[in-house]
Amino acid sequence: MDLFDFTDGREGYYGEYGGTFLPEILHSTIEELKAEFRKAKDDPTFWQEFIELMQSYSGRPTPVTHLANLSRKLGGAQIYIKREDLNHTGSHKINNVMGQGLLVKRMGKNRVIAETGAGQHGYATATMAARFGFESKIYMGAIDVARQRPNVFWMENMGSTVVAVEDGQQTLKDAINECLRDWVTNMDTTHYVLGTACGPHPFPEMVSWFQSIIGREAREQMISSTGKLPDRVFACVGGGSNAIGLFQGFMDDEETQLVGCEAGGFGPGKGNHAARLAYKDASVGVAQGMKTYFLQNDDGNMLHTHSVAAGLDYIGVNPILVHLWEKDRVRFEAVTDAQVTEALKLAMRTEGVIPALESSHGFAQAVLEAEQMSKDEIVLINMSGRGDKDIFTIADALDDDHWKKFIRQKAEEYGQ
Amino acid sequence: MDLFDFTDGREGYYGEYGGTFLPEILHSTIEELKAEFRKAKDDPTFWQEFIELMQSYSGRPTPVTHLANLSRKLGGAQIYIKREDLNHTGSHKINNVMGQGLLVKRMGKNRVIAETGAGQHGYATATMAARFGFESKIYMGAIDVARQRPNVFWMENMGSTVVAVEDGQQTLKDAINECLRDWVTNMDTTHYVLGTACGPHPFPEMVSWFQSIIGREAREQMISSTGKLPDRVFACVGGGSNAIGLFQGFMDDEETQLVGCEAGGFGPGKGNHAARLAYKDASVGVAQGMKTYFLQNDDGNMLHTHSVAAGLDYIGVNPILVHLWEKDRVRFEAVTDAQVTEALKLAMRTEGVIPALESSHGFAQAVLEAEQMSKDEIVLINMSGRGDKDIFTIADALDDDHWKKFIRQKAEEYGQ
Amino acid sequence: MANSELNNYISDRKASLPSRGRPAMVMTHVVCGYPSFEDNWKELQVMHEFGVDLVELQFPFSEPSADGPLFVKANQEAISKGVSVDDCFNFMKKVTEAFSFKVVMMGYFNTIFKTGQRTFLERLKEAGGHGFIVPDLPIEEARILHEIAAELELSPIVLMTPTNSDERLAELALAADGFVYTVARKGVTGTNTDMNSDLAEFIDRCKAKTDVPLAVGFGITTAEDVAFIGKHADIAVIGTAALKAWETGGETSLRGFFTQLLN
Amino acid sequence: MANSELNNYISDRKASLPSRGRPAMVMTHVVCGYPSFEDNWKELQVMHEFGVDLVELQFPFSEPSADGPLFVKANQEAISKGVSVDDCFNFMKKVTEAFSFKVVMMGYFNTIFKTGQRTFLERLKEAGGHGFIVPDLPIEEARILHEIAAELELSPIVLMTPTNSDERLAELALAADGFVYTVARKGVTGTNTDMNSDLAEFIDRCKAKTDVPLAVGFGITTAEDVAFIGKHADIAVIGTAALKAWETGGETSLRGFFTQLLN
Ligand SMILES: Cc1ncc(COP(=O)(O)O)c(C=O)c1O
Ligand SMILES: Cc1ncc(COP(=O)(O)O)c(C=O)c1O
Repeated sequence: MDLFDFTDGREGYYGEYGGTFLPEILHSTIEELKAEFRKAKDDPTFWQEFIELMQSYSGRPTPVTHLANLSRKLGGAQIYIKREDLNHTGSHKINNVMGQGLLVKRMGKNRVIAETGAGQHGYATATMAARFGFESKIYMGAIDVARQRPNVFWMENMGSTVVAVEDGQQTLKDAINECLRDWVTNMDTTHYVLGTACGPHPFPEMVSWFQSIIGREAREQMISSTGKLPDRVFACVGGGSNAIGLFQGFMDDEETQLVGCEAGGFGPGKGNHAARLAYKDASVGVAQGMKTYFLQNDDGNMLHTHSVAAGLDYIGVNPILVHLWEKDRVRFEAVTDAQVTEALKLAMRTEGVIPALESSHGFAQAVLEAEQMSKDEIVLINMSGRGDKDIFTIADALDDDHWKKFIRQKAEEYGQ
Repeated sequence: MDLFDFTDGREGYYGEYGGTFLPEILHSTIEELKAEFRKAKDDPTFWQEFIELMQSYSGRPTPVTHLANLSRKLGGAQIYIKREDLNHTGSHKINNVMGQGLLVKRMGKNRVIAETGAGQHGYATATMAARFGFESKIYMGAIDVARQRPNVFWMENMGSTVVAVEDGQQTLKDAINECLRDWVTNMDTTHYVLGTACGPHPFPEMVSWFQSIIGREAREQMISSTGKLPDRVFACVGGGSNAIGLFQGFMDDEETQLVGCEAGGFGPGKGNHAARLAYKDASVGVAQGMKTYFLQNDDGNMLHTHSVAAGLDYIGVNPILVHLWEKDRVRFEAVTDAQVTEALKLAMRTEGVIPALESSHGFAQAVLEAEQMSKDEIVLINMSGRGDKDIFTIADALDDDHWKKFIRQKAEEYGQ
Repeated sequence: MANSELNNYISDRKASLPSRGRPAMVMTHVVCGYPSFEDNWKELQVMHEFGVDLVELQFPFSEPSADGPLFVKANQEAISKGVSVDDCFNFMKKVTEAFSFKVVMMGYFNTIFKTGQRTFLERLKEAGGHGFIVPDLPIEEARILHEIAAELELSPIVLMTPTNSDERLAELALAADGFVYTVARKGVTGTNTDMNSDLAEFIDRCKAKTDVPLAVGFGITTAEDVAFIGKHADIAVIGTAALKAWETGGETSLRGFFTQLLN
Repeated sequence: MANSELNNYISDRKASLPSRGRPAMVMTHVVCGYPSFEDNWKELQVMHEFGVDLVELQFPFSEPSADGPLFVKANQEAISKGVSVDDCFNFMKKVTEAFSFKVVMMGYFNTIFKTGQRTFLERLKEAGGHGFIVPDLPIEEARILHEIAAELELSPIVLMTPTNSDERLAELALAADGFVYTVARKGVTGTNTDMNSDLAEFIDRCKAKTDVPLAVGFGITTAEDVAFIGKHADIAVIGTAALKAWETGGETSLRGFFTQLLN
C-alpha cells in the first residue's frame, strides 16, 4: 500500500484527513517546499545522502534488542525493542530534523524555526542547525520552558534562541501557533522544521518519509534476528511520527498488527488525557494546518490536555494514522500515567534500558498484551527515545525523595 | 606490537609498571579470573559473542563523524571524532562492563560490585547488572554521590544499591578501596567490575582488550572514510581505558601519533590537577593493586587532585600507557579546566555535539594542535562520552544563571 | 451567486467618498466579547459615528495563529470568559439590526467546520452578516464553503498577499466577491506597515487581476496611510490600532484615534 | 637469613606460656599517631603491663584498603594530623628501647616502596623493629623486599588465608619467617569471627605446611577466642577490639578489656 499515492484522491489527503490549511501568504512557500520535497523524494541520491548523514552523525542503523528477561518474566510473547534512543540527541526526532536540514540546504535557506513541547524536537533542531550552520529559533510554551530547562540549556548552548511563548496554555500547540507567526513573517529565509507528522501537507508525508528509516531498518532486522515478522508492533503516538515511521516498515505485512499507544493521562474524560482516538473525547476539526481528530469542545476551541509525557501531550494527531485507524489497519490504545511509570520501572530493572516517558507508553501497552500472547509470538516496541534526559520529569513521576533533597541542596549552594 | 605478550617479561607487567598487588585472600580469586579471562581471550567465539552483544544492546559499531565545520573554522587539520557517546548509557564504559558481564556469567558468579567517580562506570555497571540479572552494589565517594545525584538516581532505579563511601577524600580512590574491602569479603559470589584499565593484573589487560573494540572499529572507519590513517589520535586519560582502547587500533601505525590528554585542572602544582604524566607532580608508586605513576607525597600518601571532569580526577594511571609514554609511543599533554570548557562550547556551537567534560579534554588538545597542522592532515578524537548527563556539572562549569534559577524554582516547588 | 447587496453597498459607498470628504472606505475590526460585548457595542457606536463602512466581527478561537499579540490576547480572554459561537451570532444580529454599516464575520476555519459549514453560513446570513474572512482557509480547501456561500449570497472574502505570483492572484480573483482583502505585508496583524512603492506595486498587481474592490489591511494607523490606500485601493482596514486606542482610554481615545485618522 | 632473634624470642615466649598461665601468645596493634603518639604510648604501657608478646605498629597510609572502618579512620586521622614515616620510625625506636615486647611494622607497600625498599628496611632495623606485615604485597611481588630482609635479618611476615589452596600455602610457607599471620576469615579487620571447626581446619592446613608459629588475626575479642587459638595455634592478634576499648574510655577501658581477655 502506498500511503502517499494521491492519484485517486486529493494531494495531501489520507481519506478525509490531512490537507493544507495555511494563510495565503504561505502559499508560495509551501509550494516551493512541496516541489523541493518531491524532487528530493524522486532522487535516489538524496535518500542515499540522508542515510549516510544518519550513519555518520547519528549512529544509524539503530539496533533491535531482544528483551529476554522481560519476556521470560511476563511468560508470553518475545519482546523486541527498536533502539531509537541510541540516536544522537537521544530520540527518533533527529531523523526528521536532519532530513529537513538537507532540504533546507537544497532550498538555499539559512534560518530554521521549530516548535517544541518536551524539548526533544527543539534539542534535535538546535543540533541540526549547529551542524548545518543555520540560524535557529525555537519556540516553546512558557510552561514547558520552565519545566524542561535542561533541554533549553542545551539548545541555547548549541546557539539557538529559545523563545518562551506566553500565549494560550503556554504549551506545545501555542508554540506551533507562534512558529506559524514567525513563518508568515520570514518565509523567504526561513524554513519551519515541524517536529512531527502533523501540520499542513507536505509535512505529514515528509516527516513520515524521513521517519520511515525506522521501519525499513526494523523489518529487516526483525527478520534477520527472529526469522519472521513480528506479530504486533507498538509505538507511542504524540503527533505520530515515530509510530508512522515504524509502522511503514510493516504496512503491507497484513499479519502484523500495528498498535498506536496514546497518553491516557489520568484516564478518560475531557481534559484528563491526550488520547485522541483510543478514548471518545476527540472529534474531527481543522487547526494547525490540518484536518484531523482534535481534543476540542463543541465550538471548536481546543481542550486542555494532560500526560506525564510532555511529548505526547498534544491536541491533534497524525492524519495518516487516523485514516489507517478508520481502515482498521492501526489499532489505538491508551495507557494511563500510572501504567506508564510502572512500565518504565520494569524496563529499567529487568533490562537496564531507560525508555523516555513517551516511549514507555509503548512499553506499557506491549507488556499488557505480551503477557496474554504465546511464547512463540513476537512483539516489537519502538523505544523512540531515552529517558535519562528527562530526569526531572521522571524523578517527579517517581516522586524520588533523594532527588528532591539533592535539588534543595543545589539550590542552597546557588544561593539567591 | 603485542602489548600483552609477556613471554619476555613478567606477566602483567608493562616495562616496570603493572603487577598484582592484592591481599593474599584474593589470590585464588584473581587466579580464577586470569584463567577465565585467558580462556575467553583465546576463544574466538567469546569475542564474537561480545561483538554481537554490543551490536544488539549498545548500538555498536559507533560511527566516526567528520567535523567539517570545526576543521574549517580552525583552518588546519581535518578533525574526526569516534562516537563512543552514542553507546547505550552514553560512554565507552559500557564496552568494558558488558565484556566483564560475559566473564562473570562464565565464572558462574551472581553478584557484581563496582567503584564509580563520575558515575558513568557505575551507571554502566548497574545497567549491565540489570541486563544480566546480577545483584549489584556500587561504591561511590560521598562527595561524588552528592554531586552526581542524577547517575545515582538511575543506578538505584536499575536496581543497584549505591553506597556512599565516607572515608578519605570521599571520591573515586576511596570507592576503589571500599570495593576491595567488599571483594575480600565476598569473592566467592562476587566479581569486582573495575571501571578502567588500572588496578591489579589482569584488569589493565582485560579492560584494554574489551575497549580495543573502539580502536579496531576506528582504524577501519578512518581508512574507509578518508583513505588513510589519521596523523594524530587524541584521547582523554583518566584511568586510561578509552585512550588505550582507541590507541590499540593504531599501535603498529608508527606514523600515527598517539596523544593522551590529562586533566590540567587549575594548572601545574600539587593538588591543582590530575595530570600524572604531562605535569611533573607525580611519581612511581604502588597502590590500588598496581605499580604506576601516582600523585603522591614523599611518604607515599596520595595527594588531593582536581579536575572539572570527575571521570579524570584520579590519582593513578594505566600502567600500559606509562610504559608507552616512556617508550615515546604515546605523548602526554594536559589541558586546563578553562581550556576544556571553551572546547566544549566550541563543539556544541559548531557541530551540535556535546562531549562529556572528560572527552572535552581530548577536544581541547586536538583543537590546539589541529590549528597548527596542514589541511591535508587528519586528527581523530575519541568522544568517549556524551555530556548531556552531566548537566549539573556543565551548567556549573559554564556558570549558567538560567539554570540556577530553574533549580531554585524546583527546590521551592519541592518545599521542605 | 454573488452577494449583490454587499456589492451594491460597497459601490454606493465608494461613489459617495468625495461627498463624504474621505479618501477611502474604512473597515474596522472587533473581537466579539473582548473586552466585553458592552465594550464592543460602545466601540461600534463610535465607529458608526465616524461613518465606518464595514465591520469585521472576529469570532474568537483558541488557536489564532494568523493574529498578532494584541488580538491573540483578545481571542484568548474572550474564550476564557466563555464567549461562544452562539454569543457571537446573537451579537452580530443585534449589531446588524442597529447599525447601517455592513458586517462580515472574521475567524478561523475550525469554528465554521465544527459548527457545520452550512449551518454556520445559514446562521451568518440570519444574523445579518454579509461575508466571511477566514485567514487559514486557502481557496483549495474552501470549495464547499464557497459553494454554500454562493447559494446563500454571502461573500467569501479572499485574501491576496505580496508573496502571491500573478498566476496565483488570478486564481484567487476567480473566487473573490464583495471585496478582496489584500495583505499589505508579511507577518501577522499588529505592527505598522510602510506605505511605500512596493505596496503600491503589489496593489496594482491585484487590481490587474480583479475588478472586485480592494481592502488593504495590516498596520494602518494614520490619515496618511488612509490617503495612500485611497490613492491605490478602496478600503482601509483598521484593526489593532483601534483596539489599542480603546484599551488606552475607552471611548475618548477611540474618538481621538478616528478623529486623527479620518478628519 | 632468618631472623634468629625474633624466632628465639617467640619460641621462648611460647615455652613460658604455661608458667605465665596463658593459653596463647598475644600480639596487639597500634596505629602510629592515632589518636596521638602520647595515647599510643599509654596504650603500649597497658599492653606491656598485661605481658603482651608482640606489637604491630601500623604506619598510616592514605589508602588502607585491607583495613576495616575503625582502622581506616585511624589511618586517615593520623595522616591528616601530619604523621610521617619519620615520625613512625622515631616512635618505634622509643618503643623498642622502652619495652620488652618485640615490635613489627605493619603497613602498605607504597610506604615502603616510596621510601625505598632498602632504606625502609634499614631504618626499620635501626628502629629496633623485627619484621613487617604488608597486606597488599603478595609474595610474587615481594622478591626484592624479602631478599633485603633476609640480608638484614628481618622477618617478612607472610599471610595465609582460608581461600588459599594447599599448594599456595606451601608456596607461602617457603617465604615465612618469624611467624605466619593466618587470616581467620574473609573480609577486613574489625568484625568478629566465629571460632569454629572451619577455622580450626584452616589452621591445621597451615600447620601442615609450616613449622613457623601461627598468629591468628581478625576479630579476636574474648578469653574464649584466645583459648581457642591457644588450642590450635600460637599467637592471638588483638586489633580493633583494643582500639575500641581505648576509644571508649582510655586506659581504664583498655585495662578492663585485657583483664577479661587474659586473666
Ligand atoms: C522520545 C519521544 N517519543 C515520542 C514522541 C512523540 O512524538 P511522535 O508521536 O511524533 O513520535 C516524542 C515527542 O517529543 C518524544 O520525545
Ligand atoms: C566519558 C568518560 N570519558 C573518559 C573517562 C575516563 O576514564 P578512562 O580514562 O578510563 O577512559 C570517563 C570516566 O568516568 C568518562 O566517563
